[in-house]
Amino acid sequence: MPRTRLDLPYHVDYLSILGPDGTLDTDLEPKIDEADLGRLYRAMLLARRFDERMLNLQRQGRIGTFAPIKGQEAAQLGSVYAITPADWMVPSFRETASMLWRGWPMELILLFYAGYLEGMRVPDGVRDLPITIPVASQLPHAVGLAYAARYKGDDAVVLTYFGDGATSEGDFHEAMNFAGVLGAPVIFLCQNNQWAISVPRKKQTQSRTLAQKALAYGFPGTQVDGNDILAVYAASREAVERARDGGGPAMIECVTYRLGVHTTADDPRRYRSEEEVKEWERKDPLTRFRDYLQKKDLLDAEQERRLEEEIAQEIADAVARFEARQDPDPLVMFDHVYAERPPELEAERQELAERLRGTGASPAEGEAPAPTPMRGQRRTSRWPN
Amino acid sequence: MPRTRLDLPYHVDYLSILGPDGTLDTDLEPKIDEADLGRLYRAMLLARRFDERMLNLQRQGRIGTFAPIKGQEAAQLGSVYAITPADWMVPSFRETASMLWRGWPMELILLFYAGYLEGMRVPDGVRDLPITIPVASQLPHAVGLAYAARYKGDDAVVLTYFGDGATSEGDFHEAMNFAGVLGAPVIFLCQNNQWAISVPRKKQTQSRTLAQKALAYGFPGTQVDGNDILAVYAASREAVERARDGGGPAMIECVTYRLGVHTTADDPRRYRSEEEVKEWERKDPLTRFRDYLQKKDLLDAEQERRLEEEIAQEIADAVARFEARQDPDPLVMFDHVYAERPPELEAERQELAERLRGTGASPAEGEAPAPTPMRGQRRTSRWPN
Amino acid sequence: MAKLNMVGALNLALHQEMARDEDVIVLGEDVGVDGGVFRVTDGLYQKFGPQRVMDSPLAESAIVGTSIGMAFYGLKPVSEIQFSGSSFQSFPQIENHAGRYRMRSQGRYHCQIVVRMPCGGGVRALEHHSESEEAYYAHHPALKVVIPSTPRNARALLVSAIRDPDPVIFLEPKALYHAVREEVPDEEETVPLGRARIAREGRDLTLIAYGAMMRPVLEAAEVLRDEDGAEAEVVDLLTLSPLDRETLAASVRKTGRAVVVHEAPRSFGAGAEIAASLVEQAFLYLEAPIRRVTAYDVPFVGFAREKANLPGVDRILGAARETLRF
Amino acid sequence: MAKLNMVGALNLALHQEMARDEDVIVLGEDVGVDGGVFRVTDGLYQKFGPQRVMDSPLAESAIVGTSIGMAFYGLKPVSEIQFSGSSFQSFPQIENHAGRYRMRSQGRYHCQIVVRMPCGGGVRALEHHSESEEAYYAHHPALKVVIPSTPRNARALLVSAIRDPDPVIFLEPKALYHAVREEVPDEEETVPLGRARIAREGRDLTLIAYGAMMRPVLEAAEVLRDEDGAEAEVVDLLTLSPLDRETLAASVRKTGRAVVVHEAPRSFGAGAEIAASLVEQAFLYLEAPIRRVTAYDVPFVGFAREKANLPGVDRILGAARETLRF
Ligand SMILES: Cc1ncc(C[n+]2csc(CCOP(=O)(O)OP(=O)(O)O)c2C)c(N)n1
Ligand SMILES: Cc1ncc(C[n+]2csc(CCOP(=O)(O)OP(=O)(O)O)c2C)c(N)n1
Ligand SMILES: [Mg+2]
Ligand SMILES: [Mg+2]
Repeated sequence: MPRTRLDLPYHVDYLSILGPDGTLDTDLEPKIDEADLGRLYRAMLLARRFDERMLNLQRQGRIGTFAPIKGQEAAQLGSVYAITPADWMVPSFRETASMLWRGWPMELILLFYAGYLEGMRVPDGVRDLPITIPVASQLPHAVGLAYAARYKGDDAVVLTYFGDGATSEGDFHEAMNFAGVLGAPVIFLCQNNQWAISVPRKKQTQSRTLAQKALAYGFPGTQVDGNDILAVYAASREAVERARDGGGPAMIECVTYRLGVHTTADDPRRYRSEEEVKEWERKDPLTRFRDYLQKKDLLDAEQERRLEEEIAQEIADAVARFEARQDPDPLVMFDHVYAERPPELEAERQELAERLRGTGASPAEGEAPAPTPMRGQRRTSRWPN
Repeated sequence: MPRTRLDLPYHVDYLSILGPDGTLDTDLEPKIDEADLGRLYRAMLLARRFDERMLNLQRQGRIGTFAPIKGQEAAQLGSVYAITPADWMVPSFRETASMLWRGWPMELILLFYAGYLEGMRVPDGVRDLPITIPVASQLPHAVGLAYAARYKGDDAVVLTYFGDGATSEGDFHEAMNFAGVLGAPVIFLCQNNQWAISVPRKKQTQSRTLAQKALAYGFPGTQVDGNDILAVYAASREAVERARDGGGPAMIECVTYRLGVHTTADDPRRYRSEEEVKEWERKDPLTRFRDYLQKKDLLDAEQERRLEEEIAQEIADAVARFEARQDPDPLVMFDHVYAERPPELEAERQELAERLRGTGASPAEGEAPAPTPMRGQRRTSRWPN
Repeated sequence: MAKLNMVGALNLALHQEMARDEDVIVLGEDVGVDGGVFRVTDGLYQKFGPQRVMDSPLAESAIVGTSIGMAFYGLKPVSEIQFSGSSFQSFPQIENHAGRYRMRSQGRYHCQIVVRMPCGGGVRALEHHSESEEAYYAHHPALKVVIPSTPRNARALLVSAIRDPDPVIFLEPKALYHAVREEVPDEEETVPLGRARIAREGRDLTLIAYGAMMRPVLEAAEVLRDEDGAEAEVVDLLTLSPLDRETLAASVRKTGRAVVVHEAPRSFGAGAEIAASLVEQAFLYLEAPIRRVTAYDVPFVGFAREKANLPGVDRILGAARETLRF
Repeated sequence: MAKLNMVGALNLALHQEMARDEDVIVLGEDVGVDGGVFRVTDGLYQKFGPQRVMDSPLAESAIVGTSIGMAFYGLKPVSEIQFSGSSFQSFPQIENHAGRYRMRSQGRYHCQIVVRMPCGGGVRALEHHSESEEAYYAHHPALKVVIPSTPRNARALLVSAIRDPDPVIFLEPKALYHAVREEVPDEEETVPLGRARIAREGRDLTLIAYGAMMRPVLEAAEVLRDEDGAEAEVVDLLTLSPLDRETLAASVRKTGRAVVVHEAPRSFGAGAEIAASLVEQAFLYLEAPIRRVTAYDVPFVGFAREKANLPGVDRILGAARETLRF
């Protein structure tokens, strides 16, 4: 066998069901009941409107930097819809739509972006991890959770998100490889939104697809039209079922687009053209799904109007709750450092508490209260005088 | 295009030319002139004997821990033979055969393993990096060198080595991806010797081959019989030529076997069977190449005997030079920290120098000489008495 | 009760904790079939099986990163980094996550993980196999950094670390692995983390150290008594962070003089914090400057020259005498 | 001569050094087309092209790792880590290689690289975007750690760092990026690395700081003069490692009192080394304990509470007055 082509066990498929032009592949169309189709559309719209509201709050200085999701609603909701509340969701920093679906109150998210760690207190009962900012570093956590679920005899699967840029990080590689070796039930959901800040997908890696990277770890990778919620869901459900049945991990690359800024600190005009954005606006996942529902007679203009009203009210209420919940008491910073505060930290807390009370003439700053020195108690001949 | 199989640009080939049973694929047999065949055999034998001698020196306590290469001579020499002295070689810690080929004096290698950093002073004119111990961490250096070569208009390529275990590290991934994106002329030469200490190849990754990992980075990966020096050379030459012509990086997986211990601190009987080792001893690259040369009438018993004698003498001379070169003067430890020694380090050096001279009643240990205190110069009322 | 070396004592701790609590699992490179390159996990694989004792791929970031994920589910992973010299590969996971998750999630999740790693020199090792990295870990808030000095306290500290709800970096001075044997009781023993121990009482001078440096320090203390008639108090930190400032300050308030000893390079090392803390808490009692006896500020020297670089009895004595005579 | 903010000053340094020496190249995430997320590399891509200004994939270890390889070939890469909070991803490359290669190769290779990274708080940033990591880098021998405090010294220090044959970790206090404008001469300026500067002379007390903390410290010094009639000497370290112990000791030998200020958490931070060094070198001159004004030992607080955590004029004043009154 001098020179032979090896047969690799997996291939890379591309999946699209509801085309950008509205054509539908009815063979592949997943069966989703009407109520759920309505819930999904509502979730998409809520995510879009909440994103807009956040941008607005950020511009007013009422919250800080955040990462908008406009354009990626289908990738997020199509995938998160495929897991159950008993499953786990491990986000990066751009999954507001998925988080809302999982039950995060909007005010928590706002609180977080307003600089309050309280915002990342995952709601009880929600099996999510908080936002992770270091790119790709959440992926091993997803693998650990998945392994632990199996170890505990629990059939939960773990859905974890990351971007196209994240695939270049060492942690992506190490996590994917661990998942393959452990057969851990993880769905690696890549939102390839074409850009990692200013770096285009093409400069991120030479591989033709991101999905094919899964082959390096011995499990399947599928590329889907990420603006097609039906395709995202179909691929995700398949991966979830496979993982739940002991088939191990899978990777899904959602080909999508970030229609807005990378974060509110970014100016995309510096690195991409208006035309490119326009091009992708025509593939907007929200309008595409709306058309689908309209064709199915599940949505009309009046319903749409009422939905918008409801959502506007919901968001307004959340913003009000958010404003009411901002309590800048800094002493909480000492609360979740360790399970039990060590003496030094307790001293630091007291120091700050005293400073806040304004008592005491300038307490020892940032220092444990010094024990009263017993002057002259010990002396040494080396001290002259 | 609802669900389509994507056509990936690269495939994974397996290459074998000189089979373990001596069968030869004459179509693929690379043209190597007789002198070079002789040099290669000599290098293999030298590497084998030097390895044995080192093991022996280690058991006698004359050098410390090192990583033997027995069984991997073909993988190393077949690849290093494909580059020129103007190219670069970036080793891990198990490439003694390649280092000897490149011109490292044996005494330097011994000196290094005897705990003297002088041993890693790369000989002038040799374009190698020293041994790297943190697994896979040398790979980005290879990419940087390769990029710099192109930047400088130099057509050098870079050959870098690593093991099967190294493919799990984040640095492997990041370096491969950078190389792909930069089109850097690097040959990633994986010596898959089936074991990463006690962890078998199968537990290291789920991917069927290691070579296929290259597909994730958009460049070719080839698997070769790593105990077949002709196949290793053929694949390496192809990759080197491609890289030199601007074709970018390539990965080669040499399927080989570590016949000895992982390092001299390892006991392989704890994790692998005698039968497995026996099985691979039958595929010994040295005997396979010897048979090939004998069949070609390029080697006979008498020549072999003379070669063994010569090599024994060469090694004995090197060991003698090594013994003579051990100068434990510790002051050299301050010599290559910075280009210029900062004051603190200079003070530390002087402190040690004085300690060595045994002068001065116990100098301030590990401390910069304190300036003579001017006692009583300043006083404060807070000091009683 | 058996006479065990430190490897045996740590192994006992792991065996007992794994038997006691099935949420305790072990993972790392070569920890399973091989029993760890230093044999600390010997026999665990055979006893508890591959689900609980995992030979992981060669990837330190994922070893710690997956441990963190497991901890969120209620497991208590004890991972091994084969040498502390490869622990920086997992530093982002430790710094960005293990030491922040309780805070980030406001108490919803925490990382009950132990990351074990052999550290320090004295074993004729190659580069990256004999370094001392404790200061890097100690500077990060919300971690605990533990370093035993004898078989018995190693066992008790490891048990306490495994049960501690916070992430513990457990440094094992490899020079001590086989150095001595000590009676280690079969029955469970724990030691509260965060407390230093007075290894020797004295009134003239405080010698402060931890890990492998305890041996030359205690030896130096004997010499000081015999040759100088000076009684050194010796503090063995056991936990480097959070630092037991109270015990340190109390000792130095008594003796007025202190020498800190560690294997890591001096500048910005753990000795600096100890000295700074003593100045803050015992300034008026100090009768001499606090001296540090440490490795020099060089990255690595090769084992042929290691002895000249690491503190030994002589250097400790020199500094102690200077301090006594100041 | 133009009035530049720190971003402009750093940008000027890069433009001039790249024009002067074609071995200087720039790489990192978003440093090219976008000009860096803070615009420090603005215009370089347009001027010097993609071969010299490389938008790299998102991988910090490879950014530093390839820089190291380039340096072996004679290039002088200036890499950018987008935020120091992601710099630990490259820590193994920095610790295992950049800071060791001269030693490992016994002088055959060295790493003439600069790793730039914005650091510190004060900009309403998310987690991992406002931390201060200097102590981790300062503890490793053979690195240089530099941190400017004004546009003009930022420019001169960056030029010196690029020309320095050793690896330099160049920390840029992002709170200062746009804080002030200063005249920066067009002509080349350098500043020797390893030297602190006396930012203000005084005889009653030494205030020691660096980077963004220079501003509240200098403000506190003014208040001390106006309200307390005390003249504080202010030392701006500029280079944290190797530390300019001589300048520090000389100042404290004169004033007898010292307060160290930094943004990083206190324990095992840079302030500890400064205090320990002063005790070693100026013990007999010390009239009060050395105080440290720092962030608390907490991993991260969120920007809504950052002000309470970071040292401000009030806290510095408090510590200074306690020290003066001691
Ligand atoms: C380890 C690390 N490096 C750099 C950054 C800065 N950063 C934040 S998001 C981002 C780009 C991420 O791109 P991608 O993975 O495609 O996700 P996207 O933002 O497009 O959703 C970068 C470079 C970071 N947060 N963490
Ligand atoms: C980053 C890192 N992790 C762990 C180690 C310890 N270690 C040294 S060699 C080795 C196994 C390497 O296996 P492989 O890559 O297959 O190379 P081989 O030893 O088989 O040549 C390990 C785990 C190390 N040196 N560096
Ligand atoms: Mg992206
Ligand atoms: Mg191997």
